[in-house]
Amino acid sequence: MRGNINLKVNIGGLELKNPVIAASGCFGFGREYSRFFDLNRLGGIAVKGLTLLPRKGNPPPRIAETPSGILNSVGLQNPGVHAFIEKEIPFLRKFDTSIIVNASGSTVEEYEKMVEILSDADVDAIELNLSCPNVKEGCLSFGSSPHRVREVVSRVKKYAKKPLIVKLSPNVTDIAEIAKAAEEAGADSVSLINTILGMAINAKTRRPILGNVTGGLSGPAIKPVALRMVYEVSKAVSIPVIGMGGITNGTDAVEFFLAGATAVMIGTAGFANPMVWVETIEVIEAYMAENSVNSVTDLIGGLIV
Amino acid sequence: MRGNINLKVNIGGLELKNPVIAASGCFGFGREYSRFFDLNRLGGIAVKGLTLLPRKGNPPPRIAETPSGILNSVGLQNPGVHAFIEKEIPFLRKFDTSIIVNASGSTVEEYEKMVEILSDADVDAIELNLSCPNVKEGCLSFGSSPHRVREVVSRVKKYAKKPLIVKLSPNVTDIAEIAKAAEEAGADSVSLINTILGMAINAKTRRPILGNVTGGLSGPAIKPVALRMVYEVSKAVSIPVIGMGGITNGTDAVEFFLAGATAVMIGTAGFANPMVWVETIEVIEAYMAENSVNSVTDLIGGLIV
Amino acid sequence: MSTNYKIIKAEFLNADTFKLTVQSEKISQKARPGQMVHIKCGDEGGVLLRRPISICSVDREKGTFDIVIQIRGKGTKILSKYRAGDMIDILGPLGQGFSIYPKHKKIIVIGGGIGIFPLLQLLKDHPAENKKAILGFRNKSCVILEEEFRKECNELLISTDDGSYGEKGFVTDILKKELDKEPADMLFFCGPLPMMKLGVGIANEYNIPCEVSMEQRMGCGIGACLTCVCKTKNGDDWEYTQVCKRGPVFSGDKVIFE
Amino acid sequence: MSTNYKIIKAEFLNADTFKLTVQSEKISQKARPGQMVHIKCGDEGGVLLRRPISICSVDREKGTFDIVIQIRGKGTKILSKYRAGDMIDILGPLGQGFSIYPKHKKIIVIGGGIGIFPLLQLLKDHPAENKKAILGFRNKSCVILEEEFRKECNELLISTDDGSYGEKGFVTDILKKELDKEPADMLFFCGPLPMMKLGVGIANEYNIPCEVSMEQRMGCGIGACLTCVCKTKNGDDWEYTQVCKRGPVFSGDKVIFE
Ligand SMILES: Cc1cc2nc3c(=O)[nH]c(=O)nc-3n(C[C@H](O)[C@H](O)[C@H](O)COP(=O)(O)OP(=O)(O)OC[C@H]3O[C@@H](n4cnc5c(N)ncnc54)[C@H](O)[C@@H]3O)c2cc1C
Ligand SMILES: Cc1cc2nc3c(=O)[nH]c(=O)nc-3n(C[C@H](O)[C@H](O)[C@H](O)COP(=O)(O)OP(=O)(O)OC[C@H]3O[C@@H](n4cnc5c(N)ncnc54)[C@H](O)[C@@H]3O)c2cc1C
Ligand SMILES: Cc1cc2nc3c(=O)[nH]c(=O)nc-3n(C[C@H](O)[C@H](O)[C@H](O)COP(=O)(O)O)c2cc1C
Ligand SMILES: Cc1cc2nc3c(=O)[nH]c(=O)nc-3n(C[C@H](O)[C@H](O)[C@H](O)COP(=O)(O)O)c2cc1C
Ligand code: FES
Ligand code: FES
Repeated sequence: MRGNINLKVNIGGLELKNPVIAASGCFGFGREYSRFFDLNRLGGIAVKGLTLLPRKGNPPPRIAETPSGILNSVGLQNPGVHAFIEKEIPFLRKFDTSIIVNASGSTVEEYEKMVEILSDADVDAIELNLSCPNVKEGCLSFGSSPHRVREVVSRVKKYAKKPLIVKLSPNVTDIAEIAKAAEEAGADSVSLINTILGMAINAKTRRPILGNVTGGLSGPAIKPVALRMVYEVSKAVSIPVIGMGGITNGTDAVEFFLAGATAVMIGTAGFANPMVWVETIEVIEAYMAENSVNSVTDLIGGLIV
Repeated sequence: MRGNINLKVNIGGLELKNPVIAASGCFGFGREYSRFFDLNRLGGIAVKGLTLLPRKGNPPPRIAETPSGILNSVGLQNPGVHAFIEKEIPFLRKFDTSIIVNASGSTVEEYEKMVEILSDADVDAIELNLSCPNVKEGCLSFGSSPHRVREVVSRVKKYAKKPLIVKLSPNVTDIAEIAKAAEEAGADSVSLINTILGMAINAKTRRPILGNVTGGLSGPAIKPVALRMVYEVSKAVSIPVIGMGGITNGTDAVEFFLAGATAVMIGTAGFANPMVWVETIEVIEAYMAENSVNSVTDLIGGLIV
Repeated sequence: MSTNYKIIKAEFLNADTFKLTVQSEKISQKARPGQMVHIKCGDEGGVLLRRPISICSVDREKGTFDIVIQIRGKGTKILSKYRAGDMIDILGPLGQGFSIYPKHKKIIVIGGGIGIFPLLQLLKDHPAENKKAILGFRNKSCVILEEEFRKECNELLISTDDGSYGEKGFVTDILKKELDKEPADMLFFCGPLPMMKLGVGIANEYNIPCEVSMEQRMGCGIGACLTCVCKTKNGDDWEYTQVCKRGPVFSGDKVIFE
Repeated sequence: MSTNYKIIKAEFLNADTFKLTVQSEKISQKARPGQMVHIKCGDEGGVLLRRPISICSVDREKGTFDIVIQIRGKGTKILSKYRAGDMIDILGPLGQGFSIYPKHKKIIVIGGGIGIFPLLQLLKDHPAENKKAILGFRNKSCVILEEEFRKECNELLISTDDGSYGEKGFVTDILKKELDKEPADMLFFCGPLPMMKLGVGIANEYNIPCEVSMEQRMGCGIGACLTCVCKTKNGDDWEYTQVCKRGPVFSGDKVIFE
């Protein structure tokens, strides 16, 4: 880190040493990427989305390439929250980086239970996934109406002893309204956007490319939509916003800060460039040095309109 | 056209000689592209979005390039419906292609008035734009709730003496529900998708690139979202669906037919390739010949899931 | 309708500016000074939108034309990799060029940065007896096409922002000094907006007709999408007008600079 | 961590298949037969995802390795334009390779189409005394690497779908005939799913251990995103397993073919 440049941010009680986080589902539990770079570099890691019980996930193919984007339909394959606590936390705790646990449920009770369990685990924050488009039961349906968001967030809040991040779906008419509902119900911050529901077809075989027919769109293609939503949400709420969607470099990250994000997550871009998280931090620093910005917090919401 | 290949489609009473239509807003009133190819080749032309009175539109810049897409914020600049009828219809009528008038209003009364006027004009169909993201008053807000869609469609329907196409916005939680409301209220068909609301920022100047701050995303980037929505809507309604969003060639068009579209519109792709409409028709024909499909209607909804 | 033409020559004029000579009977014959072309950058892997570029000069005998391009971003970067022999996808000539009135005896063209390019062919085609060019550049290393311009005018004045070559200062200051010495029949401006705004002010002050070449982000490039507008006068009112079709060259008193 | 390596040689083997020889001390030393690399196709204008490609052979002395690629779509098209001297961005070696048991005296490798490539280095590295290869191709013009394979095995049997070269028919039919003549200690399959499914059936029938190399669309290529799964047995249950990390080579009795 350069001498007088301050990259620290506080996301509703979650202190990060820098504002670059690996997005959930794209970074596993960190083991694989630890071969490529020192995980200590990261502001935080949002682990693969967990559920109470293990999930097998959706049938393959689970990924399709689209113009400047990808569709995925993993469907929350995961070993369950208990296996995570037992096998993955000890590994992740070796690094000086925040552990953010992405949690999904198919009933409000499951969400409550997950938050209760995770509140006693050695993690730094809980990211409530109300927005996964790839599982039939619940999840997305929880995130698509303000009153359901209010319900689930206020109920899990009672069990939350860690900062509670609510992850929002872009597949809604008015994301700012949903964010406000989350805030009112006690969310400490919101993260957005999850993937946009999409589909790919092979004209030759006349079949969908994904085994699950539809999937979630991520990558540079969705960046303009993500930026707009971060802008709308950050104007509507006073809790911090974590921005994501198509970020591939530090300049993209700065755009999200200017739009109102306090931190960013990066997912898809890591598939092409496993060093993207580290390089993004470096470019943010260079941008700040060049523009005489001392603290990254000075960029937040700095868009001149 | 090849010997035994039938490209004719019927979209809720609107007969097209082939299923390729120029999308509204990307083709002006046809004059400019008539320098590049014979407009007789087209199935139809959806003209630039009209309003009752002339509109100046939004301040420039009105376009930004994004990964595999563009944002536009034209804001319905147009000469008004009367000038269109007087000056543009006579030109367009010289060609053997269907004229589809894209109509917007900021009140229900304006929509009624537009449909009344256009029903007596020499045009083939009216496309009710309930989905323009670039004007502050009305339009998008009409298209984002089922009951408002039901209201405006049922009220204009009384004045409609031409096939009524309702153009849907993708910026909603459940587009199928909106399409059903349009169908119930009397729409003869639906067209989708209009642009997805987005934003672009220049990190150097810290300003939005568009004069209007936000704009509508179109082009290949949105194709997966458009395909998914066409698929959802065509399963939910029994009126024909016109599909669009990121189509750049005949293979893309075939994908939309398979997902359930009876015809397609192409907009953005014409900016890079002014011959895209003609080439798309040719590739559709070639695909049909190769796959022994006699009528393009045999492809509609033909996805094998 | 093929829009693919062969590049005859590709050369860099300085570190970030290059010239492409393109074979096209059609464009070289039809192009009027000030008109533009709309260029596809790369094929599938390229950028989505075409890029508007002014026609810098034409060789009507050889059936070729030149464009000069400065690398600014992705699209121009891709174009900078084209080599002689490559094909390039170009729509054009497009838009309205500069007005050439045979009765004009003395004209001055005023250009800044990448705005100088369309002025070269204007000088070539204009029949005036006395043609002056005032060109402004960032600094000495940015100065290009000096010889080409010198050949086509009676007097060439160059200024740089930092005084590292020619005079130090703004082209508009030089223009004023020149007009104080001797009037002109018409002025032609192409360059950054603030320069053109000042220029139109000077033209008004000295009561000389002028034209400006506008820049704007473009979609179709042919007038169909209404994305490339600038504000223009319309009687007592104003309107947004397509730069690609009704411009890029406008009469100086038509444009509303804000 | 640099992942850019120099291409030493690039040559087409037939109309749509080409071989790249890449300089990489690391990959050539570490790679085991059956492992893959994950390749970025083009830079900014390229495709978003990397493409998984098997390592075809390595030269541990020279510190180079070969990959052979068939043009299928956008990504492989871009790769086909790389030339000697170009740099290429490669992650690898990745995944689990074939199992080499020194006690095995007789092995047969069975490959179809692009599935033949990883089998070459397997033959090179396997210490068995009797190594047989059965390779299937669409037709005569698709037959490649024949000499390379012949050199590395005791017997090479080639079949084509249309009989235009070698035997007509499926590699699995030939395999059965061979096994009827003489048993084998282990079988290695790589090719289209139906072929591998049949192959595993035959292996079970003759009670011979076998391995298969699976294909799946991939994201990260290193095990983190869970997009590249295939169905595998897990005790009495089943699970989805990452092809990139726990494969591409699996024991034949581990995979559930549907
Ligand atoms: C009428 C006209 C004539 C021009 N003539 C020349 C010329 O002769 N030589 C030359 O070097 N440049 C010229 N320009 C500017 C040139 O079009 C831009 O520098 C170029 O589009 C930048 O593209 P890029 O991909 O390198 O930059 P990016 O920043 O990557 O481009 C992103 C988008 O913004 C648009 N854009 C960026 N800058 C400009 C700009 N200044 N004007 C219009 N659109 C812009 C691009 O077209 C593209 O759509 C002209 C512009 C116009 C409007
Ligand atoms: C473990 C493994 C080893 C392979 N080894 C080789 C090899 O040695 N030589 C060779 O020519 N090919 C090999 N392939 C297949 C090769 O990866 C695909 O042909 C290639 O990805 C197609 O990319 P494209 O851009 O040309 O096609 P496109 O159809 O444009 O690709 C679109 C997307 O689909 C994916 N995709 C398409 N076909 C396949 C496929 N068959 N398997 C996996 N993903 C696919 C691409 O990776 C990409 O993400 C291997 C695949 C796997 C999984
Ligand atoms: C393969 C894949 C798996 C994902 N899994 C999850 C998940 O388990 N939980 C979650 O909240 N988001 C998940 N996401 C969404 C990402 O965290 C992120 O919101 C989205 O991809 C947009 O960011 P990006 O464009 O940088 O990838 C997943 C995305 C991808 C591509
Ligand atoms: C510059 C521009 C202007 C547009 N104007 C209109 C319009 O006036 N009315 C309308 O219904 N849609 C309008 N659209 C939306 C298109 O008709 C179409 O729905 C959208 O662009 C998606 O298709 P595409 O990706 O093929 O462009 C406009 C799109 C663009 C790019
Ligand atoms: S760029 Fe389309 S109207 Fe000018
Ligand atoms: S490709 Fe990401 S886990 Fe295999």
